[in-house]
Amino acid sequence: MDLTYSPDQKRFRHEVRSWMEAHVPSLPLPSFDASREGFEAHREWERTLSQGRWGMVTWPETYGGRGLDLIQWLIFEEEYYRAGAPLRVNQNGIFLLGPTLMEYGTPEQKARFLTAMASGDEIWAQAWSEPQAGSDLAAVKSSAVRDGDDYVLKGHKIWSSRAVFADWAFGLFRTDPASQRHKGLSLVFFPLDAPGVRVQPIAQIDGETGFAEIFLEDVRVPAFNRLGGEGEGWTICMATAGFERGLMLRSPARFQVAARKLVDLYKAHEHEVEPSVREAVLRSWMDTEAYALSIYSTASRLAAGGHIGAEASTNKIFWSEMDIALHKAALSILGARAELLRSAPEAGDIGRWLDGYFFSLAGPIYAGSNEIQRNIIAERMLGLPRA
Amino acid sequence: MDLTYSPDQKRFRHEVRSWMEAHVPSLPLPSFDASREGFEAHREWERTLSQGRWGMVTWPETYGGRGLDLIQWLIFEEEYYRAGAPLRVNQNGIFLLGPTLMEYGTPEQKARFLTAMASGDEIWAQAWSEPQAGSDLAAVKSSAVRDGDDYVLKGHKIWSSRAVFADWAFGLFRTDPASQRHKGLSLVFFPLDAPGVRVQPIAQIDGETGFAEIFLEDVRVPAFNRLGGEGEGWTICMATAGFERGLMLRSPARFQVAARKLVDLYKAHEHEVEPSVREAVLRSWMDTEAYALSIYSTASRLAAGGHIGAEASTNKIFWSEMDIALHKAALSILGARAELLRSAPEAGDIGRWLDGYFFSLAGPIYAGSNEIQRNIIAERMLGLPRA
Amino acid sequence: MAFRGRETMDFRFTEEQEMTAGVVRDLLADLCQPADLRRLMESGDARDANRWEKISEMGLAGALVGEEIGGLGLRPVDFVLVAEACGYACLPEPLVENAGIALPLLASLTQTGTTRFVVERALAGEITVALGHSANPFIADADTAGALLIERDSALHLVSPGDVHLSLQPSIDPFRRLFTAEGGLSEATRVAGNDEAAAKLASALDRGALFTAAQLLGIAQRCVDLAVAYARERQQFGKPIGTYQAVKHQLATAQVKIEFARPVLYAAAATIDHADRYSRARISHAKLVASEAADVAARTAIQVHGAMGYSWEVDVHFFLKRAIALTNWWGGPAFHRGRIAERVLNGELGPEHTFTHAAADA
Amino acid sequence: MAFRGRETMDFRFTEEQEMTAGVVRDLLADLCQPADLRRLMESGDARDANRWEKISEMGLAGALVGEEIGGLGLRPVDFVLVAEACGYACLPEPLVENAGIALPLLASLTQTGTTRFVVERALAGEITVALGHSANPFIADADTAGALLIERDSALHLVSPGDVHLSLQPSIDPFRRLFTAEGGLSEATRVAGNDEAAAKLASALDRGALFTAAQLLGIAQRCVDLAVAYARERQQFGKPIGTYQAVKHQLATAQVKIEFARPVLYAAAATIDHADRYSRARISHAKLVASEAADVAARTAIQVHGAMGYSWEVDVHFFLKRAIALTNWWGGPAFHRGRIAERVLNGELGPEHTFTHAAADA
Repeated sequence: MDLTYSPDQKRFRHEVRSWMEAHVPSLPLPSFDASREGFEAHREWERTLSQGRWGMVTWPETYGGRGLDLIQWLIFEEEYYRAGAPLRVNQNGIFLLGPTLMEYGTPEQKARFLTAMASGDEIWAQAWSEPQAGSDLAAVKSSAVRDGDDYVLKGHKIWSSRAVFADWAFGLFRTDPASQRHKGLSLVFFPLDAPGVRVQPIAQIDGETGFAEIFLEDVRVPAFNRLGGEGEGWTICMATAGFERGLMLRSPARFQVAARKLVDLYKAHEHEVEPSVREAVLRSWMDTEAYALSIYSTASRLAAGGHIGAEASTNKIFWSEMDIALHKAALSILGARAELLRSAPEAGDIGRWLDGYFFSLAGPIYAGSNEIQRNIIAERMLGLPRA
Repeated sequence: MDLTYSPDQKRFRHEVRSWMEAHVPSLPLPSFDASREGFEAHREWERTLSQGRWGMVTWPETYGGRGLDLIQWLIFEEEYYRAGAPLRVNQNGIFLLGPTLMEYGTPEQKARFLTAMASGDEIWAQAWSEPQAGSDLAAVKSSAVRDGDDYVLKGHKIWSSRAVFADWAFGLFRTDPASQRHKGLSLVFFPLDAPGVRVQPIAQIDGETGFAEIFLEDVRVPAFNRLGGEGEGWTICMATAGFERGLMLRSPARFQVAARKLVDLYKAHEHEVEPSVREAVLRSWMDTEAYALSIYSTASRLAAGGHIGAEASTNKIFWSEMDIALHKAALSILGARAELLRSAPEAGDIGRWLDGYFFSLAGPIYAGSNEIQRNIIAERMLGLPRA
Repeated sequence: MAFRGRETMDFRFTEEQEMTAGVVRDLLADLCQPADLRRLMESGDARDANRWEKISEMGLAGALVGEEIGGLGLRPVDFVLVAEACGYACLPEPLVENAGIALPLLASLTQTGTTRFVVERALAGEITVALGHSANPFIADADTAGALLIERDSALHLVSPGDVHLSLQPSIDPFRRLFTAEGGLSEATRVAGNDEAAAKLASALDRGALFTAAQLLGIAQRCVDLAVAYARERQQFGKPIGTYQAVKHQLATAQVKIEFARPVLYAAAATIDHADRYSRARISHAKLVASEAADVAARTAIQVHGAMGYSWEVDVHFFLKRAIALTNWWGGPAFHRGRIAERVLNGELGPEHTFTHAAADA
Repeated sequence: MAFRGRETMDFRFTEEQEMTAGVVRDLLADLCQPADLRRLMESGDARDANRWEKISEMGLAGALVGEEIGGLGLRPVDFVLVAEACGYACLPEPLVENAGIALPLLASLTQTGTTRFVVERALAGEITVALGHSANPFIADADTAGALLIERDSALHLVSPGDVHLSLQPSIDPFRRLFTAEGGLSEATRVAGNDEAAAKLASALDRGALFTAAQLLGIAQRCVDLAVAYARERQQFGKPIGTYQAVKHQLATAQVKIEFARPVLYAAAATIDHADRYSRARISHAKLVASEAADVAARTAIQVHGAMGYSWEVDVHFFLKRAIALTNWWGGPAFHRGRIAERVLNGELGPEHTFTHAAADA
């Protein structure tokens, strides 16, 4: 147990910091979910990152990465969020699909997809859910029927993040029409501009889009677009879900920056608020620190050859509940101004707290609802019997 | 909606107040669960109450009551707790069994049991649970086999409150040996000193007894001791549970007195504690008031011919959680003294808060666990489907 | 013609009270469903003209205005169920703010020619009155009001919206039309000086908090009802999600919050006229717990709806937003907790004081 | 011979650290089960002589005492897992208080003949040293100690228990032997003046809070483990109660609390020597969340055990009582939240400062 950065790690931090200071756009980019313009501005930022070889620092150099370890990844993330750099429009690609491709892809697939992903040339959407398959992913009905060297895709996906403007999507399809539940599923990629694909934006509670429904009618893709063996989709998908919940998708730095902003907001209004708000603010800081320390701990273990297990589920529960509490604390400080849109003349320093609050409410739902996660913890971590 | 007491109600309050001031023992009685002496002191108090016709004011005058309505009962309870009168050692009899007897008993049974109950001559224990039947009451195995005009009881009861020193107990017995679950059960009374009855005290977390196990080996009781028809025990028992959870067992006055004491404790230590403790104290006051108002509301409805339904379950959840929170608030004020026994020289004003806390922890468990109550609310009140 | 109670401790509403609320409930069930809200939002209009006309025709504008000046002379307890129904429906139009709060305030002032004229038009349903009270940083529905009653330096002014400069302060709730007002006030617009205004402004604040609590309770119940309806239909892992204990228990927990906010709200309505520390604490208690019930119920409803709760396509978001807004309207949690602290730390405590008030002889 | 880390950011314990804790865990699993606790309680003895002898033979008394005066020279991070194991076992004997807190404090003072004599006997396991620190209103295990080290007016005194008047202050935890001490202190008993004592008392407080947090975390995990074992066996409605979502989710919630208290505790142990606002806030954070985890886990265990949790017959009550006691030992929530506030409101914030400390050049 040694919680001191090595000289190399310190040097690396300074390298990231200098680069970020030189390259992070001085003004925030427009939302990548609200307009094509915002989306393309973010793609441009992905390209800038890629040119500095910062697209995905843990990937091998062959695919545009730097082959760094998880501690370095954490340092990178800390500096990334510290600098206020843009959200990653390609997070479905680089954080979700990327690691899975790295593990299950053929050399040809890796060469074809990873490089374009790291460079920002291809932005990915995920297409997990279906109208009747939310937390119950094994209920997917969309099909991929083999026809020579191709698959023909049919079905209806929903809650696809980034699908409105992205280039590619990945999702589960039933390749064995007679199969039930999690058997007979395969993981297949498809271009969102392929003939037969129709993307329908879903208006969200905060008025932005971001999620979409995808209707697939006889969409033809080469069998090359299948990741892993036919019928192995469920296994691969579970591995992806592990990455998603576990480590990459919600890096602690993001929450630590939010906690710092919350403390600033509190200090500015300390004398107008109830004393209990102070406790909520301290709690949010404590929780973001605990989350960061926990991820450092996991990263140390993984670096030494460990595997991520049910802690992916404890992480999911912890950050999603912390995120809601943090935003509720901010709203309680804003008081009567909490309901204002940022365009209101009296908005003052309300920031994006209300947007963030709405976004946080989705936390306990997506990427496997917290109810599912508690089942997983109870059954796999504590060893309680299945119903 | 009129929340003003009528002149008659005010007169009644003053009558109770005067009587209590004249009769409530000036020193607290010793615990009725810790010793025979304490138990008998409480029986004496029941007799004193009975002599003033205050044993159970809602009962008909024939059985020692006053035939009063529920609002008057609430006023009586308020003055009872305001005066710091002793806890009711016969609560299993007067609050649980009494109302059920009134509804399901034959005239002979009422004459035999109610009068002796109201007078304090017979103190009752309940004998609901069995080792394998806790919240799942329908799993009782104890049997009552008919033999001529008698039943012969066999079995093992547990968590029988007051059974260590009480005179009588009531419980569910399987009168049809071939029956399953809640069919074939009957509600039967038995004297705790009958041949074949063995009572074994259970030591509690706070060091007192109060609960006991009861072992029954060929205990012979007359069929007269069966309340309601053979096999109707479950129905009758559910009615009793309704009374228990609903209204009588936890009268709001008890909690309101606790909240008043909590506020006093807080005022005495206001400058030593965290600001958030103030919120917890205010919360406890609010909750006890809400509980009182809710019971007044129910009492008004019942007085007008309504019936108690799933609100028995909402009450149970609310008061049990409120009771824990109230005692936790008190312990947080006591700080490092919270762990002391009252006999400690440094105990100061620690009162009975720690005992009360341990007792409160049983609240979400007995009289139907809060998990069961939430199922009932979801299914019967909200109409969600059974599993 | 206030609906009279039964002259003894009785926690039930009278038949008249239930009936009035029932009529409003039925009307809103007909005309104020989520589909209607969506239609109004898309139209960009401030009000649904047809719905507002139907509501006005009920004659509720003068519900809390004295009979001597043409109102119905009802008491707040007669109106609280109406406010609850407005919350349940997420009503966009200002029935509560106008009839429940602003108009009775204006009508309670010493009448002048101007005030009488405005009150008469408002009672006739021709205009609404919007109130700028120091408890709120904004004036709701100022642009559609026929008159603005504005507190400034503890006095009250009555002006036409055209005579002040209004700035729209857009809310996340698409139906809340909030404004700040500048200029236009003078000696000539003053309709009540500090002495007269103080008690009446305090009384308006009490009504505001009470009826806002009522709306929040309605919102809370609606969220549970929406979630229950969804949980009975939506299948996951081969059965309705409402069969899972996790879903059941979350909804039961929300319902328990509602059940124990409701009697506090009704008691607050029944005792508001005492205008003392006891009645004020009861109102504040109602506001706090109704806010909390709405918060828990709305978030539970979002969670039960799964991803769907996050979208415009389900109806919960209307109620979530209204709950966020009303939590701080007519006093936020800090303000109301302060009033409760005043009562708890300085007032009489104990079971015999549940219905104590300053004028009580109990 | 402090167990050295890997000279780079690494959150894992070393093999030596794990091994030491493993030995203690195994010993306690053998000798400190609930049945052993019951036996000790019935005997009325202060300590289980056999168990205490076995623990003493491990030579841990001098774990945190410098090698130059006969100790092992370990750091707190080398001992934190041992303290956690003591909590998991609900150990009655004062291993943590003696070896983890009091003895290293005494050994850190400028040595005199008296102090050297006491330290030597304590290192040999012949006596324990009990500490009267101003953070605690009582002295634990004063009656069985060979020497008392007492803070009075910011100075430190060393006395024999026989030379002061001890009053037993009975705790709900049958194994906590708390005392107040009067008299017996004089110029002659003083072993450190204010100047020397201040930093060392502060350091003792940090160790006290850290190792108490560790014990609380052990208690929390034990409560979950006991409840899980019970829930797998106990049948209700025809199946183990552990199959019900309500039981699963309560236990999962408790486990999540534990999982996110643990890294805070370990980080606090690893950085305690910085003795600055950052390390102190980390220790306080650990103490707070470990207390909360123990509280939630103990109450959940009681609830899962149903009525049984309320009785002496199940084992949870030992852990519930210890949790209540330790929550306020070495600083209660208010004290520790104050230290966190100091760091949050005055220190550096943000993701780059997770491992910041006053002496860091990062």
